Amino acid sequence: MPLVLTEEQEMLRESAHGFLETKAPVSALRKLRDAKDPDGFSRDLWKEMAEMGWAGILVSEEHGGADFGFVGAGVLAEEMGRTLTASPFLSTSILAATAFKKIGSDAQKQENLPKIAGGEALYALAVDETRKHGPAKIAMQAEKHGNGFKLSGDKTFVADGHVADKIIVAARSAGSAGETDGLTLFLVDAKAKGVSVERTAMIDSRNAARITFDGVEATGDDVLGEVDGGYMALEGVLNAGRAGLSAEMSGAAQQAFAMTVTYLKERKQFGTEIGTFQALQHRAAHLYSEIELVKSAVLKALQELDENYGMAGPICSLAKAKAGEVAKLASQEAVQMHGGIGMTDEYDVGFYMKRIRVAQEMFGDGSFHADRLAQMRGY
Amino acid sequence: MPLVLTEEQEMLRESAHGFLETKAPVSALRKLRDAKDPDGFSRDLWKEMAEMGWAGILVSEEHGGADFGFVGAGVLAEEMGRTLTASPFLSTSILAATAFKKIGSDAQKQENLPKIAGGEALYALAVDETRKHGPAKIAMQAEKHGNGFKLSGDKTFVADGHVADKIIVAARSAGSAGETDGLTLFLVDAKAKGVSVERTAMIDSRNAARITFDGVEATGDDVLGEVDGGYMALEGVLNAGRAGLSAEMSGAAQQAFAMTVTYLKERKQFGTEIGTFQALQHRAAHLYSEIELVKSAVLKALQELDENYGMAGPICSLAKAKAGEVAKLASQEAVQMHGGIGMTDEYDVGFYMKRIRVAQEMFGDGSFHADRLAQMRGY
Amino acid sequence: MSDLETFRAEARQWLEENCPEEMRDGAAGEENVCWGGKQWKFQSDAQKLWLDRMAEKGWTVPAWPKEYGGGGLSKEEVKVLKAEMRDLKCRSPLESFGIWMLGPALLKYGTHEQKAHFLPPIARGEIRWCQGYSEPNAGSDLASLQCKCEDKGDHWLINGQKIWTSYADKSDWIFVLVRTDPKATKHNGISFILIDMDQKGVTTKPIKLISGNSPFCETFFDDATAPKEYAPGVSAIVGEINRGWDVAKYLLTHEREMISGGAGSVGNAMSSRGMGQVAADEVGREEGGRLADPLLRGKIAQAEVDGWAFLLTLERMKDEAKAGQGVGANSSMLKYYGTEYNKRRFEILMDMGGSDELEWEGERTKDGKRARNWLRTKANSIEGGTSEVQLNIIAKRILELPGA
Amino acid sequence: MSDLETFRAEARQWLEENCPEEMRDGAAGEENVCWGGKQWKFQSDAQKLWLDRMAEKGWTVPAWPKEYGGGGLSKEEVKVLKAEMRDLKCRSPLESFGIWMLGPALLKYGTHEQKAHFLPPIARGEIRWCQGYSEPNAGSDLASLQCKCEDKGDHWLINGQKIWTSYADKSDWIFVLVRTDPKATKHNGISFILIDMDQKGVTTKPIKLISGNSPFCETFFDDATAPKEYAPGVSAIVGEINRGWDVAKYLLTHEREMISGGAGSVGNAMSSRGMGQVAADEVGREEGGRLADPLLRGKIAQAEVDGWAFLLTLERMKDEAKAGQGVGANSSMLKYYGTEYNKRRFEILMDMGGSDELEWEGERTKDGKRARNWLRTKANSIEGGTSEVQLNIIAKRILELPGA
Repeated sequence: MPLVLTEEQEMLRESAHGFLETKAPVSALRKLRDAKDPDGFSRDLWKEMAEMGWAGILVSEEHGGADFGFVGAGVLAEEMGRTLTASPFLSTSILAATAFKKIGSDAQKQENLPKIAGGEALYALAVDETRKHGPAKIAMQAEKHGNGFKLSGDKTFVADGHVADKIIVAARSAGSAGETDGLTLFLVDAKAKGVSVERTAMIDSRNAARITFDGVEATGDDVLGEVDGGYMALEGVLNAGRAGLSAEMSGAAQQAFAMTVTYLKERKQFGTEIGTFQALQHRAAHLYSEIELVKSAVLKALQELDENYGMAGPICSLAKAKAGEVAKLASQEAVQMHGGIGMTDEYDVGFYMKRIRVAQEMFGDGSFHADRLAQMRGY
Repeated sequence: MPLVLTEEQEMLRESAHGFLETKAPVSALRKLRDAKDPDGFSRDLWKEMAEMGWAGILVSEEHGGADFGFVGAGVLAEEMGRTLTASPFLSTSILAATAFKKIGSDAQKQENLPKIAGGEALYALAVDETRKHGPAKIAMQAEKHGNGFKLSGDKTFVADGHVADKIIVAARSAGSAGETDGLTLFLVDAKAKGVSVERTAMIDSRNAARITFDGVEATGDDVLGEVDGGYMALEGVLNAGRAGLSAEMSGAAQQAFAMTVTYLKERKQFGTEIGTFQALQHRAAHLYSEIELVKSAVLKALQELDENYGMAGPICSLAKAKAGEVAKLASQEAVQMHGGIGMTDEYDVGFYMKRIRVAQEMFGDGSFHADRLAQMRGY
Repeated sequence: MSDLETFRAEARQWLEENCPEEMRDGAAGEENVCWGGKQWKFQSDAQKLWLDRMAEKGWTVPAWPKEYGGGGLSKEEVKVLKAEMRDLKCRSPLESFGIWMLGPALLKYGTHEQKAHFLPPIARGEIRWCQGYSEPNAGSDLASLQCKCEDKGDHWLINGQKIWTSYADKSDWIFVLVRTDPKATKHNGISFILIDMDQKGVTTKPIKLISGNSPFCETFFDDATAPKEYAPGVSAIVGEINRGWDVAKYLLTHEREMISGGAGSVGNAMSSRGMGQVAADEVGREEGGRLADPLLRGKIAQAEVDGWAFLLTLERMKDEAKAGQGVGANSSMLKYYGTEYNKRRFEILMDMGGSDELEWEGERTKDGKRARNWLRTKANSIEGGTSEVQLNIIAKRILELPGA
Repeated sequence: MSDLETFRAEARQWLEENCPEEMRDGAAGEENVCWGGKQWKFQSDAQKLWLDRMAEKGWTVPAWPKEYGGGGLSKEEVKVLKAEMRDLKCRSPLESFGIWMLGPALLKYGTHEQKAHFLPPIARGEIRWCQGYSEPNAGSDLASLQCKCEDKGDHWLINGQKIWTSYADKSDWIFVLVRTDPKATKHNGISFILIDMDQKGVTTKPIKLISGNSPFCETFFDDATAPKEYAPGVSAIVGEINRGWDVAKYLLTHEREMISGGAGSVGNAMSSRGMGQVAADEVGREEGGRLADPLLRGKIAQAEVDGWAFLLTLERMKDEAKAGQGVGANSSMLKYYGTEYNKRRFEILMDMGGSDELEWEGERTKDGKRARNWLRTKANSIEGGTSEVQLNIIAKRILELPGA
């Protein structure tokens, strides 16, 4: 598969680009933030996205989706990264859709995928319990209880957990924290008894949640995939999320860089455009190169998820590590090269810096994924 | 103690500077190399240095030395670094002198320190057995044998081992590789039965040796310091060596940088001195800053060795880590900014790159020492 | 007993007797600083008492001459006084841009009449000053400033805009760089003028930073005025007319030195509880005791190498200055390295903080304190001369590279 | 069967029948390359036989037109041929600057007569060419070259010096950039001329690099000559007189693309046995299997992230080019990143090699092979346009920054 977008994917990008620039520019996020919107995104916009087939971008046509695959989802994520569009796209349309598609039972697919595609229900994935990502660290208990389970434990950094109707949660049905064996995924109703959701307003003006499960009952039907064997299934879903976040960061980095280059051409100091200063030129040229590397790694990760889902772990780690580091650099250079104005809330550059910080942390930062690659490569 | 040289130390520096520029410039090293000199340094020059009190710079006046302390020794090492002077200064005047001074018996001091000060005997310290430094990794056996020991094992990267009259060697009289307990230091005659020395010509046109000990007999009188308790004693000597190497690298980095700045002012491209290009200016200014940090760390390490010898481990690690990394950067920038001419053997810059590579590797590179600092600081 | 020891004993006794108990909590927090000025609301009677007592002794500005409201102390005595205050955990009685910036400028460039008129109210905390330097179109290129100041016979007429005027909305007076000769070449034609902000022609507007609120304002001058003389011999302009750039340069160097000297944040980083231990507490350890995140550990270890070496460099530069050695332009090097290091340190602190430190609101993170501090550090390498400007200065003044 | 598959089958059969066994060792080592030329000593009869047979078929330069000694193959056929040769482990029959550089230049800028005269001997390995571009005072600023070429009626008179002429001492002819109009502005007045080195006026002197010996020479022209025409219609000058800069630019881009495309060394780095595993073998592992040197491990992990992403970028750029997308100036980006990465990789290889790889002589290190390779990589970011020049090109052509 050549490392370029197909014509169809290119068209998707162009239409997404146009739509988001009009309907969901950075100013929309700013407005949500300033209004202290409790959802943190526009439900109307989400409805429109669903109508365009974005919510179900990964969902097969049989379940009412557009079935564009991970490359298509990545194209959307990248464009949303450019405009910093707030939406439940990652949690519902990438994470949950992947989970149901890859490990859901027929009944679960039937029940949930059409709702995703239709924008009718919102989902969240609850994995982490500590400040740093690490699925093997999961300690939350799924105690056997009659025919079912009782779930108890605390989850943090659950993206869109504050609005989710259903929560996919990873808990330990066997073994102990640190082990990969013994994890099980459950689908839990957010309103179920024992579930308490605390919205956490994050630095990027998006929202996550800390969720406490206090003896929440789950039946066998609520299990997603295999009991005790959820680690690899979870990894698959996380990889999709990592690739999606990488695509988003790629878009954010490209946009922050584009704003910087424009500024370099316009801003005058010492009687000339600051873009004439060679030290800034070289830093910009270096950053350009780094962003090109990000684009390659991200596209390859998305393609691999489409073609070779079970083997996509390493390339998704690559994309997440590289995109995270470069996007951070892009946002730092953007602020520094803009100077004082880049530090003001009035200017958009800071929004990029904040979103990138959150996105690079979610599901493993650069250190996590470089370390993981080293382990995979046997050293 | 203020972080500046005393008047006396400043005078030492000036006289060393003048002497070395005349007697031991880089061209002298080049000549030794091209002549394939088997010693790799000039014995006549060493005699002169001894006469000036350099060989015995650490040796107390009672033993015929100049007793200038570690700061004095570092001043000389730094100046030798500027001119890449080849001499047994590190091995004999820093490592061996420190060893005798700090852990030698009265008899050993009486016997060896005057010889060091007089330039009459050469010494070498044999520590490492593998490609990467690590005293705890020592596996060489010191088997109890009657009242004495039988030494068996292989040492590598023994600076000046090819010319040493006596070798201070660290071997394991108890415990096993990986443990810090159980090491003992011995003073062995290079001509003793069972010692075989292979000269290794190094990339910096200096020489080291691989030394094999095959059942070499040592008596109790040959033990330096305590039996089985040699690790901390060895660490002390190594710290002195690390500080000395750091001072040498500081000098080498400063000189390579000075050559680069001069070249930036002279070389013309595109109708102007290349020093007018802002990208090069900023890189040079950054390197200037880094070198200033090196100078501070090195001076503090030398002062600490003088004032607080037993506690100097962390600061010596700092100096070695910082000096090694910055000196590498200085040599890399020197070659790159000189362009093609910097790649030619005819030009001196390559000599600096090579010497710095060796010096930063000896007794632990940047990774080793940063890791060691992290351990010392409890993480 | 030497004179200095006598002074120490006396100072200590006076402090013990006069510093109210509440002012001896060593509180360094920004929220406890007394800034003075007409708008100032004292947080407690003790705060007012402490200011009044110290001002009376001249010890709010102990190094200034007594005739201008200072303590007339020698450098050594000032050091002793500060040491004793630290020892007794006395709060600073007063901080202000008048003390830090305008005072030094007036002491160097002002006339006796100007000093006598303006300095005592600063020392007593009665008048709060702010600084009007930057303009929206003159960032790093400060000398290209456009704020216009016209000679109207008995008064000056000022029109223009300043940006990054810290606490302008809380200040009474402002010292401003203005262009008095629009025809002169860039660095000429600039004057340093003192303006009373209590007039219709001066308005301010706060600037919100990416980290949330900020002390910064925009300040607008619309037909603002200043008399030629505030009192006989008390010119509104400090130094010569059209030679204000000299005053500005002096204050910029002064500011850079304060920032690089105050790179004490780096010092905190290398204090007993370093980044590595904080990380170990937050992220956890592997068996064997090493930080659980091996690549993060490497980043921290390398940063601590640089941080420690930088601290030693601050120490060395101080010692060199004392010994009469050293290079003046090294303040640029310290400013550059210190601020870049501080940014790097906060990147690492955010790395180790993970998702816990990404919450912008709420008790747990004290409303995102670490994140806001992290964002705030991004300005370190912009304010007081960007890193790029510092590197230019090093290239020019220290390395003497051509065309720099 | 498609035409291409027919071609594949035929090519394979021919190769199987005609490639001598000794030439099927897939030996890629530099020491096994056949360079051709008048001074060439074949290493074996098989090497000569293989060259002759391939030259006869035109397959030393399979894409060149048949009339000029090439194979006349289409792009797709060339790919198939290379694939079959790789599959059978056939050595390349001939490599040379004539094939890589002069050939493409002549094919694009030469006349029919020039092509017919010069290309076939290149294809047959009879004439070895070298390249005379750089001069001691014109490094990155190539266009400031001074080598003088005067019109003497029936011949050209050349005086000047070239540097970095690879293998000049082993070559027969040289293609040279010379100044034919000293009065023209810098980029004008340059011509691209072909000179027979077998004359008194041309001498060469090898350059020793910091890594030891090197293929590079200095080449001196002292009243060297070239006739106006080597044969009827065969001008010594390629392209128009005084328009040689066009040819030079074309070849520089071509060279950059070769270098960045040949960033295969990065590919090797990411092949099955990566740096990390080499390091584990050399440095050892901790219990648990991680590399024994934790900070080195982190450096390698981060480098492998960049190396892999770079490889994918090479792939993507190729695919974009195929799809008719892509930015031409990206060859500068690839050249910049690839060479800088290669330097970094060798720094790490030296780190992991430790003292064992610091021996300059002796069997153990094959006379310091890794160290010499490490030193050699330092030229990567200088030759073929420095990293700084590539960054300038990116800033100018891709980012379109002002004044770049």
